[in-house]
Amino acid sequence: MRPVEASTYAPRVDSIFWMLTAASGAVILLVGTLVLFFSIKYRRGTATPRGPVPDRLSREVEIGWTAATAFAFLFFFWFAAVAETTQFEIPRKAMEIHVVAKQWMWKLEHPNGTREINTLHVPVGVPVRLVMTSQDVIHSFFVPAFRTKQDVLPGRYVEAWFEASKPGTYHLFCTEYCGTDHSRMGGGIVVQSQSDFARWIDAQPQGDSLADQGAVLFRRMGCTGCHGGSSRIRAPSLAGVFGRQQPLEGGGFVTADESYLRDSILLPNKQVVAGYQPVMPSYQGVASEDDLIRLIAYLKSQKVVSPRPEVGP
Amino acid sequence: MTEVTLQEPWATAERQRVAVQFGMWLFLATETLFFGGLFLTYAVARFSHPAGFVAAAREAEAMFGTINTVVLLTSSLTMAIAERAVREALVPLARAMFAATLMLGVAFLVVKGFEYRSDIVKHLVPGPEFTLSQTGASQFWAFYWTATGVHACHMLIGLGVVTRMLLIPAADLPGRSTTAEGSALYWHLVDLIWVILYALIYLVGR
Amino acid sequence: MTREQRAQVIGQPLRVFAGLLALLLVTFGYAYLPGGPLKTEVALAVAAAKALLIATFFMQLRQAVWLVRLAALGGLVWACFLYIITFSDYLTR
Amino acid sequence: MSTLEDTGALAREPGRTSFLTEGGTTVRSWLLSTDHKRIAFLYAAGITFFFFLGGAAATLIRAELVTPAGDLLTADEYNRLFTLHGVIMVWFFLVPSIPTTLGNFLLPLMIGAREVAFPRLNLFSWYLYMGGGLLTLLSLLLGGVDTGWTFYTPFSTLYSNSYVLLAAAGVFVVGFSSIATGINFLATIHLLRAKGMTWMRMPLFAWAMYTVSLVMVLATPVLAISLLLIFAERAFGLPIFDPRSGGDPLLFQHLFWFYSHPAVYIMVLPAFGVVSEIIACEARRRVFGYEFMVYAMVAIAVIGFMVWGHHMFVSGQSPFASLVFSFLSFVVAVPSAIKVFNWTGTLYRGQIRFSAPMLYALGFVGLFTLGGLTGLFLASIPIDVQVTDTYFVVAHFHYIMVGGSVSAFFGGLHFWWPKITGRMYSETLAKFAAVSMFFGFNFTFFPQFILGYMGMPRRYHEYPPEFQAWHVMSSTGAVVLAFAYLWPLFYLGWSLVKGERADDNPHDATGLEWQTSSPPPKDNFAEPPIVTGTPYRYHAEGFAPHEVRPIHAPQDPQ
Repeated sequence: MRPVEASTYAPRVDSIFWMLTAASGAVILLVGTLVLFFSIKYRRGTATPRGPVPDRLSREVEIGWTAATAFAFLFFFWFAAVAETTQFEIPRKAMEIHVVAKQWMWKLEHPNGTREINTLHVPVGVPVRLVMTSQDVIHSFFVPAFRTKQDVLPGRYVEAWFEASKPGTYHLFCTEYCGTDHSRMGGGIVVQSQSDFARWIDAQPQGDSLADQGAVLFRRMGCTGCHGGSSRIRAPSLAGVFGRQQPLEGGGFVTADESYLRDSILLPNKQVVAGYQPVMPSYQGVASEDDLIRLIAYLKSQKVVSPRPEVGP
Repeated sequence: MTEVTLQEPWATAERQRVAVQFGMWLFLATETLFFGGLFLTYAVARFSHPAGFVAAAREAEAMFGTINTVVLLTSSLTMAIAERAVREALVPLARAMFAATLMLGVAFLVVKGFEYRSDIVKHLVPGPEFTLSQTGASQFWAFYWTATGVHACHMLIGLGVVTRMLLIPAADLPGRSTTAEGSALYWHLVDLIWVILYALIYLVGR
Repeated sequence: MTREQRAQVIGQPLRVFAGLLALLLVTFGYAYLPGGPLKTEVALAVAAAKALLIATFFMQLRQAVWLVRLAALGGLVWACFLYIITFSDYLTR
Repeated sequence: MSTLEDTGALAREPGRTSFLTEGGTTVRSWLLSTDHKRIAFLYAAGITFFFFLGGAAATLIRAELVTPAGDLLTADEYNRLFTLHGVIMVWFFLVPSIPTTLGNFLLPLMIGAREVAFPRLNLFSWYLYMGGGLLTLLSLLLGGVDTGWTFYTPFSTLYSNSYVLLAAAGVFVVGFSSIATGINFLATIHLLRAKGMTWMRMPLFAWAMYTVSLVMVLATPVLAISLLLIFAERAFGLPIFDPRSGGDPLLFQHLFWFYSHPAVYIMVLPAFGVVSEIIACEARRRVFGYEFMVYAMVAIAVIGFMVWGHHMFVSGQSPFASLVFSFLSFVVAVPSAIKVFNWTGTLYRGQIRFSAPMLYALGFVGLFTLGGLTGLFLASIPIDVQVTDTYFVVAHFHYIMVGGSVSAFFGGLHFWWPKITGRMYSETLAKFAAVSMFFGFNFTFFPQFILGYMGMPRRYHEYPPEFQAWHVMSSTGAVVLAFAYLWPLFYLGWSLVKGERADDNPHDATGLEWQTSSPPPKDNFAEPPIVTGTPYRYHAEGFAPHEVRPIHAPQDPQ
């Protein structure tokens, strides 16, 4: 009856679930037996003595259970919400999978360029970071066995992570209503041992990696025109830009993560780097989601050639 | 104080007046939350894309906005005088002021129409041939058309309310001071919303 | 029309109207003052002042019973719930 | 100081005319009547129609889900069906049900008033309700809307090709009916209470109407603006939420849930009032901790506005905001728990009679407790990540809305039936209906908790085979539940025609509404009653209500 615990995070969620179930069972038992007991003992016509309930007693009982309930719920809040934030802390060295959701299918891409539709092969015991976006409406990536769920929003990267702990195939559902085939938009997560996974990934057709495809796009889309080696137009150098603190025009800093790089390509003058003019054209509608993944993979790889130091403004 | 005509459940004019004020102000609280939700889209859009948003705001025609603000403030004056005149049973003054308020309301819509025409000519309607390309620009103009459109609808309802006051026969007008007070409260709200809209749309990024 | 009727029916609204026009001039002028700091905050503050003037005098909140003032305040307080908690999301994203 | 017996005698007139005949008996006189009792009847007709329309959609959904494959309906039909079930049940049955029928009829009676504050506004609110209903029915007949009752963007604005605008217009209009009722009740309670009825002498049903009106008035406008923004984006192409031009779909969710969470308190607060009245009367006890019950309802109404983000834990909201909403959601659960303990406390040392309304009320206490506790599960972020948008959430809100509000509505309908219609219904048939509803309900919705934790997503037209066993159990339960809802139609309808005449106070209750004749005359009271003490002057010793000790002299109200 219980869903299988197939990720390192699942047992922790289940422990909170069973603790809350036990507490709720206790409260239901308490209220149920009290109602039943009073109903039998004080049903109309029985001779049991019944005086008025003295006001002082009812006030103390009232304050007593108000405080008890408030304290219990605050404890639940601490135990269930504050103590369990692993879902938000994404491990540094995680295997990165790019997920693109579109009306009624999931496209999943491994760093080495292998593409999968509606299924994802992952090795056991390796934390996997999902960088997800949607091409149309809001979807939601839900794997019951891993206890992870994250809505996938259009126009933005959202992240989730899991670390599979048991080999097997587990359901993948879309849990945010997205139209006609919302219920057919599922799939499977195939968790393999490390060796099986290595054998599987090698057997895949050897396209070049995301980063290499990104390099091709970087030239074809004219990025080298400004950000390349011989550009005369002043544009920030993109060598090793990923993860760097970028000073912004009009003050403030932003860490150049995937979301910032994506925004800078689609909405270039949203957060302009300090000392530069908002002259970059928007690639909205030119670069598709797949192109963006490859461009960003290229920018994250160390193969970006840095332009010669620019002459003054 | 002339004898106010009493509606069904009310025994005294004073209770009825408090009831109408209370009911009207509850309705104005719903309007505050209604426009509050609308201004939230302004706040979030401006927070997300400050540069593009403010640049787009410069395209709004401040002249039209200022003229309309003066027109509406005057209409609030004439409405206030009309409502006080009804309570003092000065019927000719009250009817003149209601008529003035009606004229000023229509004037506001006319000026608004000219402003809309010039905005459309300048292709400031978010859509295929929207001229501004900065991110956040289409957000500002989406807010502009929605907010001023909704405000114009409230203005039309206001014109209906003032017309209703004018249609009351002169002899019965003094007895309807609570109705006049309710209508005035609604009209002042429409002006109050415009005062805030004026600051949000026309005074940004000058 | 007696003298105190004239003062009450026309005089008081005219004074409030003058105040409103003055505030309009201030906010319009300040907006076009080149380089003035805190442009938006001042514009909003003056708009709030005009709104307060209209509400207390034209909408007669000054002499309304407490019940009516509470109704007027209720809308603003609930709108603050909406703004403060929604921005607790946007500010920490 | 007049004791209860005298005022009862004063109210009864010779010749037993009542509001059913006094205001004229033509259809026109009913459709244009501003008598709050007649408007309650008009609303009751609308409510019943929409309840069975939404119920029919529910039975079709349950029939479809018996088999894993989607074979009864196509995907599109199923999507439009669950959207119809959601929109009709939320806005056309649950939100209006108790306030506009029992509330409209009983509130003036309970506080000793002759009429609501704004009678014409009351009638206008009924026409707004029917107008909104017609618009939504029109969108249904033309082809239905497939966005879910939540209208999430960008699906509802950019990608759905169904009658979204018509349905949104229908809900927009019915929202104003809800606002009008709220304003009417607030003015009535503030300004038309009888002499001597101070705030702390008001019956808890009247307090429920006060707090529900507060929430209706202050929440519904934000629903109106979010639907209007959908209208602006879908009809005029203004990109407010469109992510391609920098808009944020989460902003719509914030605006929508700012209304929709207080809306669930709009649905359950009247049920609190009804259950408090029934339990106090049938157990012949003063309500345990009257002040705490009042403070609990006011606290729910206010804090209910700050917790909406627990619907958005996985939507991409910031972790900090999720923690803030999670904390506030645990805080708002405390008053509900207090109320459950107080209902249980009211049974202590009582003379409990298990009439049909009492069975509904005790059923409410049980089901609402289970529903409320599962709310705690959903307030804790890690559990919510697993169970949101699954059948666990579906079971949670059905436990509170169907197990709670609907059984309280049926309980109130039975409890005040003699007062409203002047007829008695058959007690045994009613008890049978109450018991079959309780078991049918649990049989339908408890399996959905298990389905939910196993990961069965909601709004699914096809599902993996391993969930089928629980779905079959839930669907058979739905058959029992459907029977339990249809059954009262017969014996209550029968009682209208053949039921024996009810006297003025069949339950020996002590509320002001029981001091006038049943059905009450057009002006409610021959001569406005004077209230001299707390509303629940019951005592377990004897059956008939009598004073235990003299209550202090009547004061001027406020």
